[in-house]
Amino acid sequence: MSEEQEVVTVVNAPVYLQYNFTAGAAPARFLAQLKKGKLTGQRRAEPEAPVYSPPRGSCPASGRPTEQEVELSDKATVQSFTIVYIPIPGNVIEPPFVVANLVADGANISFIHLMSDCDNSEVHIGQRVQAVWKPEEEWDYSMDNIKYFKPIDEPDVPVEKIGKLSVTGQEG
Amino acid sequence: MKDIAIVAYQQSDGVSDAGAVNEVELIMPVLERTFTQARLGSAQDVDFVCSGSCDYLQGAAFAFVAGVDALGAVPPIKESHVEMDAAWALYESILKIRMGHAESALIYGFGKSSPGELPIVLSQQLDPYYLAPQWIDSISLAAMQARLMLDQGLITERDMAEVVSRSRRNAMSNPHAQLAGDVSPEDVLAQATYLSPLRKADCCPVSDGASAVVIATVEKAREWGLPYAIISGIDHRIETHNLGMRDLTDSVSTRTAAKHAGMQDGRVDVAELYAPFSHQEIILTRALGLGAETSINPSGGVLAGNLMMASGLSRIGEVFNRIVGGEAQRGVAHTTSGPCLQHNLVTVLEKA
Amino acid sequence: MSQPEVLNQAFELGYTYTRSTGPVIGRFFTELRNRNIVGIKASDGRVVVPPMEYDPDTAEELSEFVAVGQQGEIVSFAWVKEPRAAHPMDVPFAWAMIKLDGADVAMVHCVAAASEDAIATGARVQAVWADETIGYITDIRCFKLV
Amino acid sequence: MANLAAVVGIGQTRYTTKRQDVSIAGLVREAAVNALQDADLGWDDIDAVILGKAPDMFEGVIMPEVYLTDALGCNGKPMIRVHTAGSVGGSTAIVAASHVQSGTFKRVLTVSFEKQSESNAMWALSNPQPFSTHLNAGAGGYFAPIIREYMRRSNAPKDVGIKVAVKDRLHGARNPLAHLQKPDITMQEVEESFMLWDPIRFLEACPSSDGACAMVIANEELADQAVKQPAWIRGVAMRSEPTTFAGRDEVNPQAGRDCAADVYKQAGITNPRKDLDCAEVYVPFSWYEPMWLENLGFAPVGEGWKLTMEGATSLDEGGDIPWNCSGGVLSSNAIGASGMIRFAEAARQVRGDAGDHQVEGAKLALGHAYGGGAQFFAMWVVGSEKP
Repeated sequence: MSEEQEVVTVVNAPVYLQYNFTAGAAPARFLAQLKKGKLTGQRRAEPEAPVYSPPRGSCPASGRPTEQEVELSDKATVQSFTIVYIPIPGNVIEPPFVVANLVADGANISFIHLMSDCDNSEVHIGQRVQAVWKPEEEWDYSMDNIKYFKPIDEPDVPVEKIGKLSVTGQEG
Repeated sequence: MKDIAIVAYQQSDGVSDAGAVNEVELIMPVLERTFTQARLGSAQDVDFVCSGSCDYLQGAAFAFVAGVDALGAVPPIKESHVEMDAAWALYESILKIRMGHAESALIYGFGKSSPGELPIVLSQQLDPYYLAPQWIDSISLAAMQARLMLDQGLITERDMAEVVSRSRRNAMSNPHAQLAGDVSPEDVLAQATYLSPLRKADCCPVSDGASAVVIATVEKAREWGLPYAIISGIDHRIETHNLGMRDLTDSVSTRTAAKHAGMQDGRVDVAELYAPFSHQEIILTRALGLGAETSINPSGGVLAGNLMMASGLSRIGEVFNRIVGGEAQRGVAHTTSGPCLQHNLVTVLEKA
Repeated sequence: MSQPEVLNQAFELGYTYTRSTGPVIGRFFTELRNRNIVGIKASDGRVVVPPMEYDPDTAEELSEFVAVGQQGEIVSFAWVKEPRAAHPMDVPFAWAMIKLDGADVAMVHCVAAASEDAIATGARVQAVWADETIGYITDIRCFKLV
Repeated sequence: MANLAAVVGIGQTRYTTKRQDVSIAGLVREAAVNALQDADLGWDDIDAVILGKAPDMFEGVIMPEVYLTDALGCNGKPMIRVHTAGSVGGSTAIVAASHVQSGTFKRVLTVSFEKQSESNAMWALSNPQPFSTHLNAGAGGYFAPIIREYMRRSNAPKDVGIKVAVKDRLHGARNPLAHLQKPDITMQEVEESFMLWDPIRFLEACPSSDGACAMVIANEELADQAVKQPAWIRGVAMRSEPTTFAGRDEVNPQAGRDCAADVYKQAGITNPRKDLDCAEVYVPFSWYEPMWLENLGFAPVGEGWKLTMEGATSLDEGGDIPWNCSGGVLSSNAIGASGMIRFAEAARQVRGDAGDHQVEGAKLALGHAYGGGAQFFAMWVVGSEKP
């Protein structure tokens, strides 16, 4: 049978839609501070309320808005991590690379970011890390202003303390 | 079956672009007002929560997951979601109460349509082989439906303009309306056509927003001491997806749903119809057999603001408002989904 | 608390989906590639174009293909003054419900016309084929008035 | 209280990487027709259809019920579409059951599906959003750190995940519908399969499948007249919690524990390991078996892995509480359908209709699904006897 006579069984359907995404108010505040090189979190306007970073608009446990901004340290603790061996579609990072759940000092929730400048086999829960920032002239409204986190020479944080450090880190 | 009542309804202002507000930030203020109205502390104080949203409005998968962050769902709650207008979330909640697994429920719907090109986004809900690849926008489909009616002498352009005029004038007393004003049918007819035979005024605007409703068994509503309206019937029906095989000048599924919801069992003082296009309000009015005794779309309807995924729930809420406000004894709310009124839900509400 | 700025960024949500057609849609597309149009007979005898896989009334599988004409009549139309970027034409055109000769159910497709005045309900139209047909709905580039 | 309801028909497609011989409608239809045939019913016997699937972006069809109306014989009937992320198949079954348990309908059809091959599951899940770090390495990248934390807490041996991966594939080899057919799989093969998201290896992760699953659910009167043994619904429960919040236990989520407690209470279960005969539990990554054994109360916290290692969950090893006899999500993962497959396979067991993966004499079974960041849970218990 010639190619022309073959029955159609599969078709390609391009579905491309254009959007103009707008960051929410809480994320926009967070991103504006990041552009200035500051890592912040937010919480309900109550002294003991948990600090979220990045903030998404609500304190999810209570469903209340996070109206108070808190400056965080760019030091963090490894809450957990994975070593990724497959490429992320559309991302230039070459595997294997470490994606870690990190809690910044002063925050009560983890975010994910890259870890680098480290031996992948030595990454561990409780490890102390610090942000490595891009040059200031490249800062944008983006968490990518932090290139990655690298290990620092500080004692590990006991598991029960992870996510509970103050902005001054283990000293506080 | 248990009598179920609506005890609270809130909606955000319809706005064409909510700007720097994400889904959670859109939902939270509406829920807060709803909880205040129902004298509840949070979603923890109802037995079930159900929402309606659509990922493609904003172009991100799992839109509803963000919604959960607005609920205070710690400790965990009984919660579900439909990728439909939240009126169907209300339907799911009613079944949950009828089966005895809940005595009360919070329902909310939300949509931020402004980031995308809504009429084109909606083209992708059509047949994925024959229609979606042609990118036939939702307004064009409605325009063909309107022309069928005009050609057959079922309506005139003036009839359509009168629908618009009444919507704009009614919307003047709706604080959440996006489009309102003292607009006459002549003013509308003076407009050029937009997507002929439709004028821009014949089409609902694109809106960002959210709405929420609290329902409960009548016993619970009484216990809470809240004014309420009874949901005396609810039913929904869908039709074939082939537009060419439907009588687009009629809404058979609306009529069937109304019959099963028991609409015909009494006088209808008020009707809130989800008609995104002026001629569709006429189709629905006729399909439901509504006459002069019925006040149609006193809120202005969705021509005054169309909160995708919430507008259907809002129609139910608006009828609730008329009943607890003493303006009506009995009313009907209609919700639609799909192109040219393919899927329709009818709710009948009565004074307690 | 810092002031929120409105941060906007355009993005494209896009994938090219690989759709398997199954026998009914596949047959229709195969015929389109050969510049033929076929419909299918519904349980009530009506000829439906494009062919549906399942009958709306009985829910039964449909399988009786019927060749239909490449000309037909406009049942209704919408005049697109300002085409959208996604639309198949960049000059004003019409979307129309078209009942092809030999078919009983109208299909939706675009119609090229010089102006709104040139087109009307009841007007006769003819399929215009794409330069290269690949076995897809867009093989019918549009319909033109005859 | 709730009216009695039972599963009287079950239909599935085979699960495979690409079902290129059918349209989306054809795929969904196949499961639906199989369910109707199993129940010896026709389209006119169905009062309403309840459809479930995961995000619309997998197929790029928005609100697909609008298009699937005719394939599912819905013209003129009620049709509703549920979406609760990965738990959706389970949630859909529960919503379908509520149509009958509420006394509103006599008999309904529920269908869930995914035709992931139309797109690519990982792309849809890792669609880069503006202003966010694009490190979303798919579901595995999300769950791997949680598994790592479980390993730390439990001190489980490193090969627990490998054992589950083998066990579920051996189960899957008994199920002709299962996507992966690996009757000769070994621990060594799993261990040597390449690492995806450390500690998750390729063979410790679920495949990506096309497929659909359907059930007919009827009220007591009609179920009593059913042609085959009905699976009586003995309890249904759903729970949700936010994806993330300070102090959240991601390893052993409260929502899962609460949901299990709720469904057990309804079904009169006090000791799930003893009272249930088998369970179909949503385990997309092998380590989730020990984690859910604990979360669902089959083992004390920190000891779920012991059941796995003892063979308690293995049909081949004659375990006392076989899990995922169908092969589970590790053998077939048509995302939107995966939860419903768990629910349907639990029902097949108590109907005595599970073929080569039948647990002999099974009378009471658990169906479980979870979704999102292990935050949405749906469960049901079905039994061979009326409650």
